[in-house]
Amino acid sequence: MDHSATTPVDPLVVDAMLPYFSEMFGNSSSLHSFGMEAAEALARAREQVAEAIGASPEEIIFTSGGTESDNLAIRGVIPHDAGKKHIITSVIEHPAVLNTCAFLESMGHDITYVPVDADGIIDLQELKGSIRDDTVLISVMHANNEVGTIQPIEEIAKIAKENDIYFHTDAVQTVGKVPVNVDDLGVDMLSISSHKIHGPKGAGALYVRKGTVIEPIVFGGNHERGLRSGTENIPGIVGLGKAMSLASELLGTDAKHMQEMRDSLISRVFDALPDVRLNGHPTQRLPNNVNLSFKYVEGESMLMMLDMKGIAVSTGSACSSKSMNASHVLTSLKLEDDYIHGSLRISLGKENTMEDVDYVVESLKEIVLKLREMSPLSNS
Amino acid sequence: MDHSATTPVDPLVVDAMLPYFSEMFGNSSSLHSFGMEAAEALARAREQVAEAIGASPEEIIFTSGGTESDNLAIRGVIPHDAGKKHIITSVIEHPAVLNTCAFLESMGHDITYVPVDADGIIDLQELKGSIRDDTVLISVMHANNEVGTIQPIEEIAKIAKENDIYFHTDAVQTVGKVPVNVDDLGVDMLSISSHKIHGPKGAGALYVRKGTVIEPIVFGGNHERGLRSGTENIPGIVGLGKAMSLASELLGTDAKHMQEMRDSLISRVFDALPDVRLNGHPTQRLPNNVNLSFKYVEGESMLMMLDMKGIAVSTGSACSSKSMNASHVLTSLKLEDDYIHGSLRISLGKENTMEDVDYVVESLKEIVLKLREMSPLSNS
Amino acid sequence: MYSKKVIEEFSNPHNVGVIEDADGVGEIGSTVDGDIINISIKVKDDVIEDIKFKTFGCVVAISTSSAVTRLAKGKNVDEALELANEDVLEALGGLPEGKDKCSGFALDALKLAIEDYQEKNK
Amino acid sequence: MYSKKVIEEFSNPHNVGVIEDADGVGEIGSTVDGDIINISIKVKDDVIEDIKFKTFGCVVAISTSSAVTRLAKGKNVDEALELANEDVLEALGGLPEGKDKCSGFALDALKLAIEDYQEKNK
Ligand SMILES: Cc1ncc(COP(=O)(O)O)c(C=O)c1O
Ligand SMILES: Cc1ncc(COP(=O)(O)O)c(C=O)c1O
Repeated sequence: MDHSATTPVDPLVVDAMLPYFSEMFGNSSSLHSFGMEAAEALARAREQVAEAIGASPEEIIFTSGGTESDNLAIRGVIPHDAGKKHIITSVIEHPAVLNTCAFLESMGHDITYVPVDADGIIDLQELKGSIRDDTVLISVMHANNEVGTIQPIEEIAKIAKENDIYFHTDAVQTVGKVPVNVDDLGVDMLSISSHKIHGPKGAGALYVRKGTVIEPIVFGGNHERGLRSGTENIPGIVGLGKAMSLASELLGTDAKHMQEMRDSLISRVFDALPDVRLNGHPTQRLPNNVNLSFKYVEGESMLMMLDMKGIAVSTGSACSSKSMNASHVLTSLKLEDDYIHGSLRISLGKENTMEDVDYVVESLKEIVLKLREMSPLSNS
Repeated sequence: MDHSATTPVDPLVVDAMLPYFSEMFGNSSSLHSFGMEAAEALARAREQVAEAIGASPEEIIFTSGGTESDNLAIRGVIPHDAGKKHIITSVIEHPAVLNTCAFLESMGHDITYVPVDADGIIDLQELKGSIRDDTVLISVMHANNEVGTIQPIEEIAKIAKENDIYFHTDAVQTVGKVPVNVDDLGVDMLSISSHKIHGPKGAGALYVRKGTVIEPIVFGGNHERGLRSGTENIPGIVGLGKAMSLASELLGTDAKHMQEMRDSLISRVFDALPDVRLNGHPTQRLPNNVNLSFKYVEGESMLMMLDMKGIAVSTGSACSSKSMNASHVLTSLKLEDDYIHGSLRISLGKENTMEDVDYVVESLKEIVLKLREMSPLSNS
Repeated sequence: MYSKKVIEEFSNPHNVGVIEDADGVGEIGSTVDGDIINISIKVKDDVIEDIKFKTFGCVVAISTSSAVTRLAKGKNVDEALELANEDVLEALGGLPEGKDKCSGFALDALKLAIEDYQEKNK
Repeated sequence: MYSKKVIEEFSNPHNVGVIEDADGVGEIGSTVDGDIINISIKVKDDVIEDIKFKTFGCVVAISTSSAVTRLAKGKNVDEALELANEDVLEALGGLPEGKDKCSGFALDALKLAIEDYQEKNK
């Protein structure tokens, strides 16, 4: 129930990877036939990834994961030697985007962080208004990893295009859950992470539209057309390719199944407990994302009790040494104090069932009641 | 016979990795128990890597491979906002180091490339002489990947220490082949690549001595103490840990076995064929490296014919569109024109046998004679 | 991450509740800060005869609250005032790094409750 | 990477050697550049009756040398002079990107050999 954090690798994916650890262990840069098997595997994976998002194979750059893809996209379009440049992003991006922007800020670039509304949708007027002559890039995530809100990417793409600005989207959470087609979305760059879609950790990809010129951030033997040096993680990339194929093949059925579970889970929790709110957009949300806040109780405590029942979830609440911190996403949604520390993200996977949903609802009910009994804030 | 390019993953390593694809697929940043299994696996691998090189676990940063480790080491010690800085390296480094230095040069840093002698040993006088007040880093590889020459790292470390300069070594080729102990070597940073030591591709590590402050080059969720963001490649890292353990456990026997094969191969080729030279240092060389140049014949042709006999090797000769290019390493050794285009690197692995050596010698003899018969340069 | 004792204390907390006719009450924290801990005590002859807590907060807040009430119960108020962070840490088998400061909150609430009692009985 | 035809031509090259009493000889390249191709021809009534090559060079250098001698053998010298890069590429089922220029070297050596013959017989 924490599939937005990571997913188990699909057995079919593991099977696809295994030969590349042993019999076909070659280095794709080698001239000999062992190397050519690796080069062919790489080419096939590139086709699989490209096909799944409606791109051409030459537009796919393999990386070590979603974080590196985001770094490469954002820092790649910034000519390092050029003058001051301006980037627009949103306040609810993943740290891979936010901290890359913060780094660029420390190097003298300007960053505008566009706010979102109470449902987590980016403010398009503010976005438009923040465009400057020296804006090089807009980076707005396709769907948020915490509250699941899906952004109007097509509209942002239109704005970017009209103003001749590169547009990057972090699609780490949407691939395999909603249709992701680079032309329909109209993006110039798009980040993918393998381990979020039943592929292996340590692999990712960045789509870079033909004509979009980027600079590498890792230097060496000029792999990936010079854009990402380092001996390619062949088994990992083969796994990513297979996972992308499976994800796009099963997208219709998987998404429908997850959405049914999602909607049932939400409505049944609301039936079972008072003082609950749904964070994120009611309909423009990932089919597998449930993000709820429970009044009077705190996130980590709920998480721990669910864990003891074998249910893995995550929370936007972190108790650091001095005080409790809500995640930057929940803070951006301007949740009331009463709700902000009691959030839980339940992210469903294709392998979950309605029985799992039953068990989660029952467990949640028991746990929240138990914690509310302990809470000085509730009257129970 | 191309083990310096990459190695098959040891079956014991694959076995160690497999559970982390499925049952224990957690994200080490998650608070719940699935995540804790991952966190524990990460801690164990960190200990294994640390132990193998005589370091503490906190001094190990996991990366996506040797290339990224080199990038992180070199760019990490350069404060990006500071004034002009000077780095010393050698002319025979791996492209991961050379191209990172070239990038820094383009950003306004000064790089000195110290030459090597005919055997590939760095010129220590030149190195000393090139030190400036604003020198921040010396980066010299432990052993060269093409000609196998092992550098006097301890002496370079002493020079670096006396001058208060950070010292990084790329030990990608030496781990598992010669003893690598960070204190004996006296280095501040040391790069490791998993796939060169029967571990999986897509994993590597950088040792960073306590007290050596570096900046990250990939930004995000602050994994690896903020020095390398991105969800950790748990199976890959587990594999690297296991491979490091096995490598240091078996170092004595494996190195002896490889060295016997190496010496036998070299002397038998010299017996079988005239006009051959050994590239690299005769004794200060990797136990598994054989780099030979054959007069009158060209590298790629030999490579192709060996490949047809099932023998994978590599060559320092590349035939590009207009002319033939010898590798930067062979060029730095100042090989005569007669020999520079006819080089072959045969890199042995622990799983090779003396029968393999017999077969290589026989095949080489046949192939070289055949190609010499075709060559306008030889009289045969 | 958390010791077995923390998990045990958290799962089966002791002395949950509010003493209606308490002799002293201490409350600390706010929904803005996060943790809120309320401790109420019943005192007889300067001995803490009963003690209860209600806590809104994380695993550490809840388990330290429970541990503090256990440690204080039956103690003379002056002894109870001398309870230190180390006593709580020991009772819980330690806390993860970066979280040991939280443990102070429950002790603070206990002290406020005792002071409230002492104030009322001056 | 290389087509089957290239590999086949490379493994079993045709017309390797030097014609001792050649009517024309062409040599191109040097050890500095890399590839060296030597082509010698025996001509009768302006027809290339025999042709041999010796090549120091990469897979492309050797396989194009062999292909060029095959294509030229039995041809009239004027016809042979008209052999183009495309003919060689076709005979070899294409060459990998970035290597198609190499194929010109063998043709150049052939042309030098024919010119040498024509010069001598002017
Ligand atoms: C939206 C989003 N972007 C980027 C990432 C980072 O990807 P990775 O874990 O592959 O580094 C994640 C997951 O952590 C994510 O959810
Ligand atoms: C000496 C040396 N350094 C660095 C590297 C790069 O390591 P990786 O292949 O893991 O990126 C290699 C291998 O390619 C190497 O031989």
